[in-house]
Amino acid sequence: MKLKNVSRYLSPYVYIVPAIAVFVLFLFFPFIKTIYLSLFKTNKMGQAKLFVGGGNYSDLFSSASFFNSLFVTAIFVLIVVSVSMLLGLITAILCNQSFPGIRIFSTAYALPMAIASSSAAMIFKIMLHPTIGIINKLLGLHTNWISDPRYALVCVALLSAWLNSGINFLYFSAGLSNIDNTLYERASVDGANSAQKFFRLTLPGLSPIMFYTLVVNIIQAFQAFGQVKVLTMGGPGESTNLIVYSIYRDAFFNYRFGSAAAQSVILFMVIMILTLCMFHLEKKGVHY
Amino acid sequence: STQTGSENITESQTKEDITTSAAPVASTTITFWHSMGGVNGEAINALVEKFNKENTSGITVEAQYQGSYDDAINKLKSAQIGNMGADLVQIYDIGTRFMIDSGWVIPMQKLIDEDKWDINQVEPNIAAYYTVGGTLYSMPFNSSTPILYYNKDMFKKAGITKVPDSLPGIDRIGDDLLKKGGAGEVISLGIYGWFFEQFTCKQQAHYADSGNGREAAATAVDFDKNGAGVKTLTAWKTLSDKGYAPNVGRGGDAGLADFSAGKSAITLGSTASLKQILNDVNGKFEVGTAYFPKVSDDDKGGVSIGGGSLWALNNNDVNKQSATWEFIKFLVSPESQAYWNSQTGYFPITTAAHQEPVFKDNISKFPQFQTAIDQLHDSTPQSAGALLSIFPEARQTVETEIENMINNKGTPEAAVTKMGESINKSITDYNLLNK
Amino acid sequence: MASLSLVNVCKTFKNGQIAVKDFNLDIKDEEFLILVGPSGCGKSTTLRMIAGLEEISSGELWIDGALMNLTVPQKRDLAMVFQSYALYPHLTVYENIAFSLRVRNIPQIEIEERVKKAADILCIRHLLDRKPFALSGGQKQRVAIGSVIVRKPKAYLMDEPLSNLDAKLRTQMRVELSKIHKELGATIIYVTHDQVEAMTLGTKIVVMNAGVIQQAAPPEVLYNNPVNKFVAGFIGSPSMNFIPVWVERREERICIVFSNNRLFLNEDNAHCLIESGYLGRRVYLGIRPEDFHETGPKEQAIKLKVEIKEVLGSDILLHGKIGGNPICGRLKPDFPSEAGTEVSIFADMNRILLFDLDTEENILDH
Amino acid sequence: MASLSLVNVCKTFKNGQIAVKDFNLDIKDEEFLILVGPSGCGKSTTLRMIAGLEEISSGELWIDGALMNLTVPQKRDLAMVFQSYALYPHLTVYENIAFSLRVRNIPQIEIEERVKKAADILCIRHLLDRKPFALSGGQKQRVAIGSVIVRKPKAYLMDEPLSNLDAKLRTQMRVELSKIHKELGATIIYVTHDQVEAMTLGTKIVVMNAGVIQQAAPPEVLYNNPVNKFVAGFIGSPSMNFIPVWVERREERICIVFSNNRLFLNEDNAHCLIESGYLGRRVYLGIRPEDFHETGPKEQAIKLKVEIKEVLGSDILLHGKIGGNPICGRLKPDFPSEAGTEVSIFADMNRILLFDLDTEENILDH
Amino acid sequence: MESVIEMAAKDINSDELENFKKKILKKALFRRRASKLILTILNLFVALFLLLPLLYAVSIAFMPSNELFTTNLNLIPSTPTFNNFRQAMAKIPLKRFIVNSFVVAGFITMGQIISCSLAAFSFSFLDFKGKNVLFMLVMATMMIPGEATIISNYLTVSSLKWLDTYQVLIIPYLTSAMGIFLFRQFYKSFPISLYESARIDGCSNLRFIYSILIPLTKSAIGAMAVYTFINAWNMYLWPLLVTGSDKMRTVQIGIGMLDSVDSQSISMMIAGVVMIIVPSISVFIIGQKQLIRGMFSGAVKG
Ligand SMILES: Nc1ncnc2c1ncn2[C@@H]1O[C@H](COP(=O)(O)OP(=O)(O)OP(=O)(O)O)[C@@H](O)[C@H]1O
Ligand SMILES: Nc1ncnc2c1ncn2[C@@H]1O[C@H](COP(=O)(O)OP(=O)(O)OP(=O)(O)O)[C@@H](O)[C@H]1O
Ligand SMILES: [Mg+2]
Ligand SMILES: [Mg+2]
Repeated sequence: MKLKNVSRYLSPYVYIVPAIAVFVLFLFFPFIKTIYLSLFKTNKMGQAKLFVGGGNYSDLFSSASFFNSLFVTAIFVLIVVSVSMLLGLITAILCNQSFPGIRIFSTAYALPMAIASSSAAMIFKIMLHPTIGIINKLLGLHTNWISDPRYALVCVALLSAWLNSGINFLYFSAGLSNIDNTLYERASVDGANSAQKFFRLTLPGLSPIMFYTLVVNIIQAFQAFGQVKVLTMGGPGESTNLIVYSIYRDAFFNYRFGSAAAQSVILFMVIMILTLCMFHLEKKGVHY
Repeated sequence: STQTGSENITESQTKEDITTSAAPVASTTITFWHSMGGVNGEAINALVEKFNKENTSGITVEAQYQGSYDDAINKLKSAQIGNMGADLVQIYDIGTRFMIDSGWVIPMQKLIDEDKWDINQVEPNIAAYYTVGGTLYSMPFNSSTPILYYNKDMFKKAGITKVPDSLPGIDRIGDDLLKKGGAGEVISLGIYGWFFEQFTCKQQAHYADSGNGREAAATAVDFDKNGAGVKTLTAWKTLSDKGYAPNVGRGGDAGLADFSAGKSAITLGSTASLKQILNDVNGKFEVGTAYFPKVSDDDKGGVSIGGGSLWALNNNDVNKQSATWEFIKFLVSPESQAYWNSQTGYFPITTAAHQEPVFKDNISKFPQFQTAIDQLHDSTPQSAGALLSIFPEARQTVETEIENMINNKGTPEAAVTKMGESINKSITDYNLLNK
Repeated sequence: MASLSLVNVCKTFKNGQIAVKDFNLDIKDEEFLILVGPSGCGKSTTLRMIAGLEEISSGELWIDGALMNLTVPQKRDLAMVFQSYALYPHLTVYENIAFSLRVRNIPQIEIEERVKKAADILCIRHLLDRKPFALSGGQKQRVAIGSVIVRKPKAYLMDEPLSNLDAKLRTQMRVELSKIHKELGATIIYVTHDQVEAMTLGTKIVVMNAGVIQQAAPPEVLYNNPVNKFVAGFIGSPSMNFIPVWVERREERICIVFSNNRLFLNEDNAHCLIESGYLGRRVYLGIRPEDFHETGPKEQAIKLKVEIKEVLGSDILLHGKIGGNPICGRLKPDFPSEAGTEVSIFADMNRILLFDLDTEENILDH
Repeated sequence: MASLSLVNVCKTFKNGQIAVKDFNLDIKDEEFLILVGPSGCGKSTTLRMIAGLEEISSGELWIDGALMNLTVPQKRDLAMVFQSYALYPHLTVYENIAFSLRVRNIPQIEIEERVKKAADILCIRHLLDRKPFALSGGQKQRVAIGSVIVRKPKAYLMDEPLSNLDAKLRTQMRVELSKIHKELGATIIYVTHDQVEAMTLGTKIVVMNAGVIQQAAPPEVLYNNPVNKFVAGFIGSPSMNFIPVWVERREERICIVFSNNRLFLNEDNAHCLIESGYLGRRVYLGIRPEDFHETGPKEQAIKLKVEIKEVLGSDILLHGKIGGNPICGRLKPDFPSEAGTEVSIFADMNRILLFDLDTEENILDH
Repeated sequence: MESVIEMAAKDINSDELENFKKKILKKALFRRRASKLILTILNLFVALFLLLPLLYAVSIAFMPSNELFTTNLNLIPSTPTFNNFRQAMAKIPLKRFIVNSFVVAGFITMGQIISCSLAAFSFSFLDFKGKNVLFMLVMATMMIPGEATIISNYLTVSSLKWLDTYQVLIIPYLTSAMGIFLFRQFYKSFPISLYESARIDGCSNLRFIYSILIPLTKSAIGAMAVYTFINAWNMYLWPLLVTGSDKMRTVQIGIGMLDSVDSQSISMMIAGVVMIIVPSISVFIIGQKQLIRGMFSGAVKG
């Protein structure tokens, strides 16, 4: 009897053990190390050398460059998330009804995800090139897309949005397929037109997955890296110096692991707070 | 990296001994990390294969691609902590100071001296870069200098016979090129830290203090104090303000596309890019080469080299050490270097290679390459260029500030000041933490 | 409200299943039409075709004189209670009921009023803030009804709307539906398995079997004068007893004969049988359980060995067999009978029915 | 099979809703227990607690002498038909029915045999290859029953398993369930709204209201001797008529008086009333509709103005009001009556019930 | 429908009626077809727009490089060539890389689906102490920037002597918070009565997961599998760091190997990119079958 109770008590944990084990070993443990490092100045090997306590943090908070990174990142995330979710949603809805060729189209919509961000950036780099780039040629412009601080961030953001739109399409499609068809039936008998069905049924029905997509998109946008590295390297000036790129630069380039670690921790905190806010909102807003 | 060499012994016993003074080394495998992709990687693999086949000492070299230069040095850092070492690594020019300070390496000089190898085989202007305090730390391998490429057709159309040798010179012919030559832009000048360094060299100024970082670890940059930086940027900005040198983006190859596409009349680029440029142009127009431009007409300096060199890592294994040395010797042999040059467009680092038929064939096929050789020979070891522990960061800073200057139309002085401040702070930090 | 007309309507599903065949029916304005039939006979499918949720395979659907075959559901202006409730899981009860009004942009105040009124009728006022998952089955069903009665559509379609309610509530709802029908002059098409609902609510009942209409008639006609054995057996609970009998002439009178029993027919029936030439042939005798009486003329007594006695409270049901045919009689609770004993019961000869042995059609015409 | 015992079981939902309160019940082995009560009274919740799907907020659940409060459902070895069917949408009917056998690793052959047998009982043999979406409501419900009757669990829990079936099929299923109960000696707990099912199937009926047991007794007891007005009104359809009346002594006899009517009680009842001191007080009179007769002693006649006449076929229902209380009488179809006319009907005085005005408890004890 | 056809059927004779009917049906049918056509055209536009970069990349891959470097409009190669592909194939052992990538991505995908569905099941169907805290911890792992952990992970695996093996590429990625989160969100709208029914049927949790939950959340699993696979396929930094030899290298590093400093052949690199996209597209096309509509229709009431 007692044994049975113990197993009953433990069984929920058994299901999460495989996941947690990997997390602990490869994420929590190293991240705690990172937090530790963020309290130090490091040598070129990335080893803690000089304890500075909050020194790295206060350095960051007095650095215009860091605030620029945060600001740029915020704008980047905003554009990426809104555009990619919109693209994903539009394409998912376009492919929600059956019509000839649907499989081809849905493949097309998901395709951007099949490309690694650095490969995609390579393609975009050529497309956006002011002289040989197809975009300028098609539009008859001579815009210097990625060397102009006005456009560079938008370009990187649109590239990322394009990349993410594929997986968002998949998520939304999967979400749509989860909505019970009889609800649509009832709604149409109730007199709801397509738009009303969309706003009153589809969107709420998608809300769990919408929430998921939002959270994941935000988190991933915050961590976008490959495209920046290939396309702009943080430039022009620091106009695309996203925080993750800045972390990368400090850690792997500038021999400042301490600062990079501190930025990682701050980034973590920022995302964490954002996510907590979203979960809080979910409890209120997301249905089911 | 644990492959045994036993098969290779039996196979190589029949082969002729090509390494002249080989101390017999019983079946050793060494690992060689490099950052050569594409055609370069192909050439390296061919050389390695040849060495593995032909050496009689039972040495097997395992060449491993480790990503870009940046990737490779980072991996080296983690590997040195984590003990998955290589025996020989290829590191870029700006990693030199870092490697010297790291304490992981066996100075090349030591191997050379032990073997009584004649160091004079190496081009002195190239060796100079890697020589600090009289010690050659690494063996130059893939070296290049920047040169000026120009569109001969456009020059002809514009009626220009003298290729400009300075930035003001370019400025002077700008209008002709645009109006008569039919150029879309005068010069596609990529925003590249290396070019900035070269412009400093050209002015015979130091980039950093402590003898350009060669007498001791630099404590600050010098270009902000000796005026070289401001001069460079002023000339650059003049071109840019006139619209002759529009912003084509960051990096050494940023300007090449416009040139290959026949839009810009002039571009600056590495000598190693020659083949690819010719390939991309593919006869659309004639490509000419000239010396890297001076900043003002009366500058007397030369250019310094860039590229990568080979570093022997200290793994406390005598066998591996001598095997590594054998392999290096093979790589820098005239034969190998001539082959290397013909395949990649990097300099042959030994003068003897110039005698190899392969080299001669190549230079007759690509006469433009002679410019590079001449330019190198016209330089002096004094132009060897700076060593700086935080060079990668410094370059980024320089590029960022140049970009800002061009885009935000700030003054050259302000840009140089900002560069100085920012780089100096990093140097100070670095020196403090890595005593 | 509206009149509907179905002409030769057929429905074949993708898997080849023919659910409705040659359905012809005129539903007049203000009619309360009841669809009944065995499980799987095509009632829901018919409703869904009218609503526009299933495509009509062939045939025509007219609503108020307009051909509606290809009109999308939201343009048909009908309201439907689904057999499966189909509540929106993310909306509260209030919003579920209000949904169809909201999509019509009806002013907030009016919505509130109508929803509250519907909720009162359905006794779910206290549940308005709940989400469907926190409702019991019957409560869900009432919400589904609520979302329909707030509207004033051309016609109401209701698919077993009261199946999960208790008897008392059901009676109450029945009265409310009846009121709505009368007050609004609503056209209602209503699927039910409940005989009482069918008999009391309907102005016309349609009996279906395997996708085919068997009879469409007012309740009393259906009950008293079913067109065939199927309808006769289907309507009425417990259902009618059937016994194959010989039609013979004995003692100068026409009688039906079966396993030791011999029942004399009344004049009208006898006449009718002779006229249509059934004398000497076999037919099915049909007697409803409630048409057995405890008393009667001795010579008409039918002996029944009681196998099971079911006590319903108001009545008792006696089950037994006659000549291998299961027989059920509904008698007064004080009728002395016990399982295992034999009782004499008497058929009301004025209420018997006779059916052709082959076509199973009703021979007599009351 | 098994015996169950619920001791002081309570259930409070997260939103504060108290669904079941102080539920005490012993369910003996082989019992066929029926749970009835108004919609939302806690029947399903009780079943779900027994099954282990809802946590028991307080109290104890014993199955075969073992405390089961915290046992996971799959270890309780019960079978349940859900009110909402809960079929697996991706499995065919066959696989749906076979599922519970498959998870027990029963040999293929035996599974096949049992599934086929169940399918035959339920008349869904031809549907075995279909997926649930291609079934009608009643067919789904039968599949849900099928997936339960293939098993031989400790007890069957059934939540309105026949609600979507037609009367005929329902009768048939009732018989089958009855058979299963007898043949397997199964313990069955059964929720239904159908009075006939409740009265014919159950060995014991539990009437619940608002989460509280009102009475647990065999069907006849419940019908004839309900403990209170609620039970009396709940059991029986149409439900019992209630009229507040005065208990008075007239002409040396005890009678009940209400709006111009005066009915004499029989000896037993009169005695009982006097004993318990109700003379001169007000009580509720309860008469079932079927306890009105067409004939009787003149002085006992009750005048009813017929407002609605419902023709059921076997009977008619007359609705009217007496002193503002709605009254329904069930009478023979040939009883001359028309909506709008006044009729005289007679209450069976041996079958009336009287309830305390405040506690609503039954005063008489038959 | 619309006012034109609001005429009573009885007002006209049968021929007219027939014609009239035909007309209406034709019109409605036409409207239906037209709306499908519009939908298709709309899709065509959106798809073209979204695919432009990819199509252009394919086009570049077939261009000799001198065609790329031109100021003229060069949407499609005028002298298409396989040369870029040939060169790319010659420079790197692409086949071996593809096999490696398949092995790694395949195992990671399977592992993630299993571990994530198990964990998500526990988080959404079971109740236990510390559930919310644990879930937030899991979520937190998503927010840790990869750059912040990679060095220390490198040290971990090298101390385990895993370098240059398959497991080092696979094991750290055997689970993902995103996957757990995704499944949890999907399970939220899963009809709970199916779980209950299965439990009463005597179904163990594991059995429930694999015979009910997984088949019914195919679309989510499909999306997740495709995503995981492609992500694993596209990993760069980690494989670069922990593998050394070509034996273990994956395709993305292969692409890197096409890039030569100082003499970059863009068209060849794009050819390489195109080549390694092909397998990932195939995976998607296979996985796509799982994204079918309408799983729950009619399974449960209300
Ligand atoms: N998950 C829940 N949360 C809160 N309240 C609930 C929940 N489920 C049921 N209830 C409420 O508990 C009460 C009892 O519900 P239950 O489902 O047991 O009723 P029932 O007797 O089965 O009714 P019905 O005959 O309508 O099915 C109802 O009032 C219902 O609204
Ligand atoms: N989508 C479908 N595909 C194939 N056959 C179907 C489909 N839906 C229903 N059917 C079949 O069509 C027939 C009619 O179904 P329908 O739902 O109309 O029955 P019903 O009369 O409503 O029955 P019930 O009283 O059981 O609800 C049934 O035999 C059913 O199995
Ligand atoms: Mg139905
Ligand atoms: Mg219930």
